[in-house]
Amino acid sequence: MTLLPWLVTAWLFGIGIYGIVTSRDYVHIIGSLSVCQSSTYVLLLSIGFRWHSGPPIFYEHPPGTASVDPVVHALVLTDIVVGAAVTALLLVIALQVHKRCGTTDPQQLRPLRHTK
Amino acid sequence: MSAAETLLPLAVLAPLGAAALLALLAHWLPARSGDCLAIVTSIAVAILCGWIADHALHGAIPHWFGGWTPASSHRSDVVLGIGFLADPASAAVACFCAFLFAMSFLFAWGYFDEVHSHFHVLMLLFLAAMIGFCLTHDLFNLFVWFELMSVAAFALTAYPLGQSSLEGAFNFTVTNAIASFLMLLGVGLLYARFGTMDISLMGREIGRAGSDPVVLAGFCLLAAALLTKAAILPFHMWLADAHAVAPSPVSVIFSGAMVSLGLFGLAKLIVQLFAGSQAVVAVVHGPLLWLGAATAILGGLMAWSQRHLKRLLAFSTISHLGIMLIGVATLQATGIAGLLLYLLGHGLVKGALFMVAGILLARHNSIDEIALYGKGRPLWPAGLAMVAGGVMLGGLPYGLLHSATHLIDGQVPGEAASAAMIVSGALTGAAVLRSALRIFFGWSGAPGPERAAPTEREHEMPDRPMILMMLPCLILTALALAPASLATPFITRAAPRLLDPFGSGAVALPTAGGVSASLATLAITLALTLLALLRHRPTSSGGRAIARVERAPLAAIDALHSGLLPDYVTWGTVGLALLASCAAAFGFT
Amino acid sequence: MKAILAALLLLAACSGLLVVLSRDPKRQVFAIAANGLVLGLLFTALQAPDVALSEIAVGTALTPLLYLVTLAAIAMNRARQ
Amino acid sequence: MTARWRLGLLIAAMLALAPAVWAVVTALPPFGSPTAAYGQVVNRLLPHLRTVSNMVAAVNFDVRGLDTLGEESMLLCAVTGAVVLLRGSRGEDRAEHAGRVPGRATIERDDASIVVCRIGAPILLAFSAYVALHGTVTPGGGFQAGAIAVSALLLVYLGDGYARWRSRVPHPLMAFIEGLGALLFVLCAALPLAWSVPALTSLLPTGKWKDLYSGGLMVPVNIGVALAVLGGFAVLVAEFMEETRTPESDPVPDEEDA
Repeated sequence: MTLLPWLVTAWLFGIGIYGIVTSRDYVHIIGSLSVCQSSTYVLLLSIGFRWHSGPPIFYEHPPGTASVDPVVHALVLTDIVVGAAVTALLLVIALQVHKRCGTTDPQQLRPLRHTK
Repeated sequence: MSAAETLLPLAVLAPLGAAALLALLAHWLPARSGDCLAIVTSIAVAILCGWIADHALHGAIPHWFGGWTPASSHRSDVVLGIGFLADPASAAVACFCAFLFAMSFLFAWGYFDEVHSHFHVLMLLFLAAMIGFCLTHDLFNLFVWFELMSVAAFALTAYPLGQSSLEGAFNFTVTNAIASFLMLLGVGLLYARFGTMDISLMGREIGRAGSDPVVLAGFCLLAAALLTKAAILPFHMWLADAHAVAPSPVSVIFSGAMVSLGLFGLAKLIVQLFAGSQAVVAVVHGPLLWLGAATAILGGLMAWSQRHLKRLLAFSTISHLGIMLIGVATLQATGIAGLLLYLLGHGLVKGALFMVAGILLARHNSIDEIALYGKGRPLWPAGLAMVAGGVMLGGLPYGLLHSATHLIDGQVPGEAASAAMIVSGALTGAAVLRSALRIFFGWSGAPGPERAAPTEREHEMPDRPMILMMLPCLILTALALAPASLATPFITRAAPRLLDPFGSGAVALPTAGGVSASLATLAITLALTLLALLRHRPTSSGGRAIARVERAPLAAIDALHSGLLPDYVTWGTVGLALLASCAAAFGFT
Repeated sequence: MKAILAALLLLAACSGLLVVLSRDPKRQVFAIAANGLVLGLLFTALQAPDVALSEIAVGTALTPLLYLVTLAAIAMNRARQ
Repeated sequence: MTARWRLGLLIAAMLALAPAVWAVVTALPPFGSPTAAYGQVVNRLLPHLRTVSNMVAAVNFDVRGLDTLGEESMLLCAVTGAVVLLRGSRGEDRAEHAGRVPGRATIERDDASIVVCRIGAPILLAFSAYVALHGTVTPGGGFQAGAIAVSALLLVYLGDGYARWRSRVPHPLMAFIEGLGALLFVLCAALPLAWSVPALTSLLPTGKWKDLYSGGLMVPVNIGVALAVLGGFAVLVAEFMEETRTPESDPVPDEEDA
């Protein structure tokens, strides 16, 4: 259990990369990329976790009760916005690529090599 | 707070505010107001950063956002807030970026008429991200600006909406998004181990921890991310796709500032964060140096065998980034001074060259050097700028690039890396010179290996005022030809302060002279150019055999740059594995 | 608590794998939404309600919506060609 | 490179990375052990210094507010980019294909679902306002609130169909809200400089513990973020929807119940 979160992080990143490398579809690549990104969420939140501690919100508990690290939560919130931003842009690009080229297969999409 | 400390955050807040204002009023603003606001903002930011750089010579200028100074935590091992720290070198690099943006906005006047200032919103956010990346002294904040820089760059690359630019942008986005995840993982690991984000504090802790596996992993992940941005072998493949297809004013920024900023960030992190770890220093001195040399050669060969002008320039950028990485790997104040000078000189030259490409695209709807043969004659000032750029890349013993090469060369251990610098400089210089003479002066010569290179017809907004396109191009060329002695008094004092922001003193630079390496480079450049321009179509069987032998290795490395995203990601993984193996080898022996 | 966390971590690993292995984009969208939901639960268990809230809002609602619209637009393109 | 070679190379690289990963995993502090002093100091000091009870909000909007400013700029950037990329190409086929998708049946909405959506949307909007305003007290804040508000706007779409949705949620207004939010944040950061104190310094009174108004500067920053996220995501979704241009049909199942 003490190692599990770190192993899950490595696993998520690894399979995300595997998905991108073996993919035959732009939209699938974007999904695999978000799997890669979820590894960063898991790593950061696990770093901030502490046994027998509550959330860092002192509404019901008074300040001073044991709580997990709020800093990593703020970092992950930023990270989630990053993910949404990149996903949206990539989806737009995939959409436009399909409009222009009629396919989203990365094997057939090579910049500057259309004339030959 | 002193005036410089108070005004420091405005360098980032001003472009952010201008971008928000443009986004807010996009539907109501008259045409051209976006252009004007963007130019004014970037010039103001350049002046501010220059002024701060000058002040920082008397001591680095901090700014703690929200007033969360290190003292506010009441503990010596905790820094609560995010700090900007302007050392002279960082502020000067920020100033250069803002200046390049101003030139690029001027060049792009009238390019993006049809949309409500959206281009300027993106560019201003891009500028803010670059300035923030230069000035921040907080590891996670560095990631935030890195990512903002990337997102702006992704959108700008796809802007022309052509088939190639969309595919190039997709490759660019995915590879750089993976890089940013690697960076975040590295930041996370270092935070888990040291519990802080402040670079100075973490640097001290790393000095105490030595060569812990977590430190090494943090270094490998951060280095892989920044090497991807800086397009170093084998993380470099995305660059040629993206820079070749982005709008020319954007390519100016990409090649002139963005990628070298990745390398500058890496240099800063190595000297300020990881200098205390013996294993990391060993990796930088050894494998990173050789990676730089290999990148320089490979980029040079690829540039030599291109015919699409922007793609050619993109590969030459890769090659020169390799040379800059050699400067980083010296880890000496002199080498860093060389890096700073190189960044400046290369940015100016490459900015001017991409502007020449933009002028050709606007006038002739093509940047294929074979298709454009002789058509550039009426645009001879651009041709002169391009020849000057080619000669400077190829070892002209005068100007900023020459002094920078000389500084780096003096610190390089061994002859092999010096030879790599000479060969790559000559290859890129000759490639640019060859295209310039073909396009603008109608010199001929049967095309060699470049005939088989990928190319495409493109176009960019025609009917823009020629004077506004030509002027920034010529300004950049003239500045690149300025004598380096103008910059050296500043650089000698800025370089040691990048190594230690709170230190003082100046580094004694080797005196001018040492033109032999530059002359050797120039001789090879001219020889290669003449060879290309005097070449005849091989008719005899022996000639054909020679041509085949010449083409085979170039075709092989061209096949590696396949344009396929899965290939790029695979090579990136291989690069990460290489870095990790090197770090492990140096860390546990 | 330990058991719940371990189970959710493993579930996150599996749902990530599911996203990668669903080669049909339409099915993948649902895998992505499920992955977002699992991550949201995991974040709640890791005592991060703020993050869980935004992950569920973004990961299971907004992003899958964008995917679906994209796929619909791509299908329209295809029908047109 | 053939697919098989590529996969082989990838697997080889990953195998080479495996021992490094293992070395790092075993060297990291064990999961659940005491966390960094940084977070502990935040937990100890911030409730008193800023009278807020939500530490994540305190970090997000005050201690590390600059990160959030960068994050909102990123959103602005992505939305602007998406708008440019989607709109830049739309002119070409707007004229010929204004109708619905061939082959897809138009879904007639029954009155009940229209009523549900019309009632649901304002309730969801109110809830998002609640989440935004209580961001410094309970879980939530500008970002989450903005995302929920966009879901409310989508209910309008589900209930009243595409055309009316577009007219009720006008694009220029949403773009204006987005820019306004971002500008508000930048002003919150820059105005303290006029008093020669650091950017993002909280000059407002800190307010009362557990009160709607607590945290000083966090309140306007929070509102700025909420506006920027609401406007940004609304513009983004609208531009994506425009891409399908199916005024009455329904390409999207109900996804916003989360």
